[in-house]
Amino acid sequence: MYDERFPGLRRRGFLAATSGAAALALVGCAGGTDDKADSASGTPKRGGRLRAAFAGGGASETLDPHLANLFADVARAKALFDKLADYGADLSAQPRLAEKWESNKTLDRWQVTLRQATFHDGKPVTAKDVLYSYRRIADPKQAFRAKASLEPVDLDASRATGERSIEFVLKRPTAEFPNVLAAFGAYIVPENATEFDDKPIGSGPFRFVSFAPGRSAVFRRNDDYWDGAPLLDEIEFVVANEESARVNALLGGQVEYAHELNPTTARAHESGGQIEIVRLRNSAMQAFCMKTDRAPFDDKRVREAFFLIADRQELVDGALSGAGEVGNDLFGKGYEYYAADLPQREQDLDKARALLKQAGAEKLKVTLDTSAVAAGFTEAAGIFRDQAAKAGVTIDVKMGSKDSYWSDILDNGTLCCYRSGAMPIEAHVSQRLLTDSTTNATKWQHKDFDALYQQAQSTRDKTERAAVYERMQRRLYAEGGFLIWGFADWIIGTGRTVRGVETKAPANTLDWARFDKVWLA
Amino acid sequence: MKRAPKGRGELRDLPPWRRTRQPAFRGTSFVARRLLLGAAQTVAVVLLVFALTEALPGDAAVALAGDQPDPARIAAIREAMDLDRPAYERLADWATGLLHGDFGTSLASGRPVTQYIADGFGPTLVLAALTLALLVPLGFGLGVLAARHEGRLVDRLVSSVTLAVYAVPEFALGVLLVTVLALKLAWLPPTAVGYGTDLLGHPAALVLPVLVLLSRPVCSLSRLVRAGMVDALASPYAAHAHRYGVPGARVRYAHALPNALAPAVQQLARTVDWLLCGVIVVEALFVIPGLGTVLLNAVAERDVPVVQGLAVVFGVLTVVLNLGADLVAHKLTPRAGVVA
Amino acid sequence: MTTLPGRQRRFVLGLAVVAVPLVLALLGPLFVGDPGPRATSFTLGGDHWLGTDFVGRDVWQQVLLGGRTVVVTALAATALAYLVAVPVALISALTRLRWLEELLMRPLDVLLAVPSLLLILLVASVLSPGAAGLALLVALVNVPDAARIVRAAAGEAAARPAVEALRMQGETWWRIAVGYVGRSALRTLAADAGIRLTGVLYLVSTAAFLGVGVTPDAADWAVMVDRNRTGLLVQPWAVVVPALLIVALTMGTNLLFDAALEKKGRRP
Amino acid sequence: MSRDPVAEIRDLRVEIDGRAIVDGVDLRVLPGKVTALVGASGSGKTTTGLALLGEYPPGARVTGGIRRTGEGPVGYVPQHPAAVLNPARRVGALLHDIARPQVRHLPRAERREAARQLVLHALADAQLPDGEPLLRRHPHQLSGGQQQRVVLAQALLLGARVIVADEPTTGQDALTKSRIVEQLEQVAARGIAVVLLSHDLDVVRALADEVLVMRAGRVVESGPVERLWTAPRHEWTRRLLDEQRAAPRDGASVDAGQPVLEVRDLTAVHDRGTVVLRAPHLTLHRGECLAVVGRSGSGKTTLARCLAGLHRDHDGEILLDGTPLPRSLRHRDRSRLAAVQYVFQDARAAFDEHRPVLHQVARTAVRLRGTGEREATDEALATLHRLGLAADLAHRRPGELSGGELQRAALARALLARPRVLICDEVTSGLDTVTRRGILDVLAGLAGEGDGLSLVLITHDLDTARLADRIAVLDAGELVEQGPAQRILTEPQHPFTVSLMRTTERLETGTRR
Repeated sequence: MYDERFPGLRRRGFLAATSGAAALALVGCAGGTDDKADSASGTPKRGGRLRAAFAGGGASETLDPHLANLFADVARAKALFDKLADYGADLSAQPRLAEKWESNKTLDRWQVTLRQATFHDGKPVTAKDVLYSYRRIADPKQAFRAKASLEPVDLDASRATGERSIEFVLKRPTAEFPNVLAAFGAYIVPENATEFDDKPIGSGPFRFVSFAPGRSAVFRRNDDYWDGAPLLDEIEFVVANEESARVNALLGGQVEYAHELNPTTARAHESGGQIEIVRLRNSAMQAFCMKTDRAPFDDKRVREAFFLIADRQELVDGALSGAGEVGNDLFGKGYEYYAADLPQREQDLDKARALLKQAGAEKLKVTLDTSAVAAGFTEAAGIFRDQAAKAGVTIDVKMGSKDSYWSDILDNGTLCCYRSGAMPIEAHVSQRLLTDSTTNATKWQHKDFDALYQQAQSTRDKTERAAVYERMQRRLYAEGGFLIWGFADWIIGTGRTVRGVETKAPANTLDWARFDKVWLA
Repeated sequence: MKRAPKGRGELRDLPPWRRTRQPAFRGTSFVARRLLLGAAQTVAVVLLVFALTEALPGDAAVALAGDQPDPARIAAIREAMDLDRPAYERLADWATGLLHGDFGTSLASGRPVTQYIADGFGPTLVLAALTLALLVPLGFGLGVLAARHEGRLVDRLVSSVTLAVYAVPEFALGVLLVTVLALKLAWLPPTAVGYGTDLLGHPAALVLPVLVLLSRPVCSLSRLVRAGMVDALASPYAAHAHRYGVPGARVRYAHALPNALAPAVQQLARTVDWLLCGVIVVEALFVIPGLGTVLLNAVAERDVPVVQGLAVVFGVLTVVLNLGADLVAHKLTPRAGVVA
Repeated sequence: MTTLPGRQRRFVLGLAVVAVPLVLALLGPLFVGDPGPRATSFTLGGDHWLGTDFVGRDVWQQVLLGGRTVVVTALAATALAYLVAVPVALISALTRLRWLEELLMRPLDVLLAVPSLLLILLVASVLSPGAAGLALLVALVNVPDAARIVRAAAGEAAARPAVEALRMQGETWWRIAVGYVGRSALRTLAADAGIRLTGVLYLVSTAAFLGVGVTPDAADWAVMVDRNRTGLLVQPWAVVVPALLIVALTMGTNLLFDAALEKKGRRP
Repeated sequence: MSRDPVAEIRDLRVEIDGRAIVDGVDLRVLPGKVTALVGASGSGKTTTGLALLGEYPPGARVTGGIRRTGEGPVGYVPQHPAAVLNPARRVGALLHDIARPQVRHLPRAERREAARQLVLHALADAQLPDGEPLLRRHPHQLSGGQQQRVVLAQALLLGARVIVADEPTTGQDALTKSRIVEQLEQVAARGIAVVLLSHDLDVVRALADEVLVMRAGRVVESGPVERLWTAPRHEWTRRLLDEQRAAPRDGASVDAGQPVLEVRDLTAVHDRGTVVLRAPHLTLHRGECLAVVGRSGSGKTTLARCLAGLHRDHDGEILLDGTPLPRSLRHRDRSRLAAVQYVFQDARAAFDEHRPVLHQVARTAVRLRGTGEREATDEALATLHRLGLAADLAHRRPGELSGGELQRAALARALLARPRVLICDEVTSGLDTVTRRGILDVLAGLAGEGDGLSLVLITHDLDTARLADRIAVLDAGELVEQGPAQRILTEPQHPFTVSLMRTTERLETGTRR
């Protein structure tokens, strides 16, 4: 949205959170390609070259899929490589290179069977490649992003049970193990591959042609792709960090696909007919994050008062320029296991004041940390400051550095702006809400809550599991530290000839930034 | 032309360049002193930039971790990057390497800094060279034009337009030009997306960036040239050349202009600073992968070796250009003791 | 060659051009009513005659509020720059001590080699200054150049016999420096100030573009131009009005300085 | 030689803002003759001279006619030749531009060489025989004399039939003057008409054939030089020609006792260590007037500045009443600062242009003698009045006063310190005859006034030196001779002094014919 600052200055859309918390989401549901943007009118046509503009990482970019950090990295990795599984539109794991998976009774041993697929050099994808890839990611000397996601897997004990079958041994029962296979950055590379910038070999829908860090990457169709050869002859990823540049390039016909646009841009062009606007709903969770272990938020009445202070619609209209939906203080609207039955919270200043009074926190003064690190942050902070003033709470908005914001707010301060890209609700909980979570920004540390999580992970039956998730979410709804006020749309612009862009795919899901089903009319 | 020497000139028969009380400089020692100063400037720039980059909140590890600030992971990255060593040690290592022509390697990618610079240099050089190549004739042309018609419509027009454009920041002008020329009229490509370093192969894509880069320097330069030319044209020596039948154009360009040149040339060197600022904006706006982009990325990534390498390049560039400008200015105004 | 009417006309024109933004900036805040509820961002019409801005506030109110910071920051930065530059320049112009002159001027030369935007960017990220800090920073960046220019003008005056004559009269250093040398450099200073103010406004607004110094939703013309830029095609007024006001401010100031100086300069 | 004029001015009237600065001037310029326009500054000489070039001041209304019969253009040698030499270009640049049209008929290949020959020839004609290296220099690398000759060469190269020379000898010492006279004589001998604008009567008498005396824009009298000198008809001419000089002083008021100022083993250097002055011994007695004579660059100004404390880089001692004076005036206390005062050559540059003259004059008394503001102003007014400056002028700013008036104000400013020693550095150079004499009269009256004021007159002009009791002669930084004025003027001993005296005499008596 409004963070079109200079390229490096603004944090160019980091894919957030572990497994892809960035914020977007084009979810294609379940690997499907049926729900096309703008109607998949006409018969798919082969051929052509598509140019896609992303915000990128400059000269430090790499094609090493395990180092993927930014949207551009992931889009490129996705074109060249595959994961064993990937997320569908509801963030449930869908099989990809894995044909199927089965667990033992205790949910701590999983048998994964690979489908028949080949790398670009013609060699088949084998269990050895999978184990090599996962071991590379988990290398203690390295700091690959997916390392944390693979933490449940005991890779030393896991082994290949056949050419295309692997037995994963887990450190503890993990009902959502397929989520691990779909984890952000857990791509499968050929055994012993270490160098990826020169001529990377993957099993993905496109083959490598050329790569200039920070500028462009050109890939060509892989006719032998196991999921069917892409329709495009060639795809070129170009880097344009300024949003206006991406829009201009799209308008000027220099690219056919522009990733991450502003809501205002979308509004300006939605009806113009020059370009197509694709909105990926429920992509980025927008929140204020209260540290529950310190005053004033160690009192749950104060937290509830803050829940009631927020006028969510005003925040969505102001900070997201209307491009989003209101939130209900729960992560993962529309995702698997989401507790959709809880009543939508509304602003109630009287009640908020009363709660604050009870808590002895009248004339409360709080510092709200924010930064231009993500779109809408500073706007949301300003708006919430004004809303809080009406409840007698004085909020002092403090701007922090964009480049170190996430690290700064992790342990410091009491109230901050927060956002997260799409990830399964399970991942959200495990990364942020357990006593030993690495990025527990709300300092939500409750043994009983941890126990609930363990219970869910040990529950084989899906319905029972869903019930446990609901209990956890009710607790968070009542007294959690995340004031989740909205979910932002992720906005993509495409040229008028582009067909087959999936519209229901929050960022980080399979069908977001997926080009093998896209074609040019 | 009726101009008696009792006009403005005679009262000021000491020309402006004679004003300093510095002794007229002696060639070599001047250059030596300038070089020494230049070296000191470069060192100071590097130290300053290093100190500032170090003082920035967070480091490369934190920047890399982004919104996934797992403390253990940050620590691991930090160790992998050698960031756990004291700052002065890293600076010393880097400086030692520099003496051997080694700019070090990037923290973020492990690639040599020289490659970053080499990659970014081309597009920036193309932009800067083109801009300068157009800036000089345009700036001088407009300045001379306005001076020739001092006080008349042309002068007022040039002066007002340059003033107005001067007040518009690059980003605003860029947005305006792109909207009008590229999007509405579709005369020019709106960005240089996808052209990579091969900018010269797509001259149309260069028009807008260069136009935006030119806008402010042209204004300041032409205003300076105008002022200098107005003075020079009103001077007794211009009147004298005229009096002796030297054609008007020759008086203007061969006799008056050299006197207006000296301050303008020095301004031109200062323009490098502007060009750099402008280049950052323009590169972002038009998607040109030059040094400005590299710099901003490096700052955001806390990629200290790259930032330092660029500081060296910019420092040296600034110093060399200023030195050159001073030498040219000295050549033009031999009497002025150019302050070394 | 007397064009007095023309010059006067320009003076009046300059005054008129500069008056609009100046009056708005200084008196605007007095006329701002209650902010009222926020509307959707970037809308036109309705109760908002200039539409709404990027967070749904009334643009007209923001325009009324937003001049003061720009004007005050720019003026303060310019004034500050001279506050440092003028004494440094005067001392180095008048001193007979070579080392003192070097001590004063050389560090400025070094500073001159640092790209100003880079400096602002880095320092601002380190210190995250407020409006006052930004003014200070912009002033700092402007000191070397201002000092050089004032130094050159003062040097000329300081080399004149009048200074020696004043010394023969036993005048104090202050009186010579301020009363004579400073006064003689005044014209150059004023001419430079016009240009410098423009440059400072440019830096302040570019700094805003970089997100430095002002809160991103501050009511500030420069910030408005930047932050509302995304809505240019939907809601142009939020950008165009403050941008025009800034341009009017700089242009008017320059016209005014030009006209005033010309008038003065023509006197024999 | 033909008697037809090459240029003629008839009934010229030049008006600025309704005020006539030249009115009813007739002038006939004859080939090979020197026509001099004589008058005080502001009399309209320069305007008339430039009218011959077809140039008028900006905003001027011109009536009357100029007719040029001769083919050639008109050349111009201004008072300050440096002003018309382009500081940024080499000397050769304009010369080549002037020569270019003259070689246009030649084949392209030969043009350059032909032009070069023309230029060198013109330089030789202007007494710069070795012109080649000169062409590659910048104007500031030339001496004043060379600059003047280069400008003359431009006019000769142009093929000028008429050359207007504006105050060519102002501020020059006798030796230089005589060389300029010689040079202009040669120009005239080539059949070129020379129009000499000057207030230097010696030069006019030595050079001119025809003289027009101007006053307030009108020609009050004209005629052949001999006639004018022997039988001036107009009162103004008579005043102008009044030969009466300040008589050499009788030395009555000179106190022979202890010298008020004494210089011992003075060696002054300039910034890079070049010795520019050596004065082993020099004394100044109470009430005495000492003239320091020398050509420009001889070090006489440096000597004066050392005495005044304005030039610090010197060795040796300067004693005031037997006690050493600090080298820099910064270290001189009020009384010692007051004791030695200095009057600058360029009075205009020595005043602050922003403040009224009276105020600046009065400050001396306030600062150096602690007088109250009011008294100081009264005293300043009185002193200015005594020196011939009316009160209404004193209230104006320096820009509104003439050079002579400002010089009086400068003297008053120094006198308000009640100095023991007053150093006057070329205070009369650049002033026209009448004004200069006025100032000299003032100076003559000053020596010995009050508590025995002593004067040091720095001058290149023996006429001025005649005022003095004693004369010291400087040549190339060396004090070559000193002694009573009478003796130096009548029996000079050092060869340099001798040549200086001879040249002056020759100029004065007009030995041209």
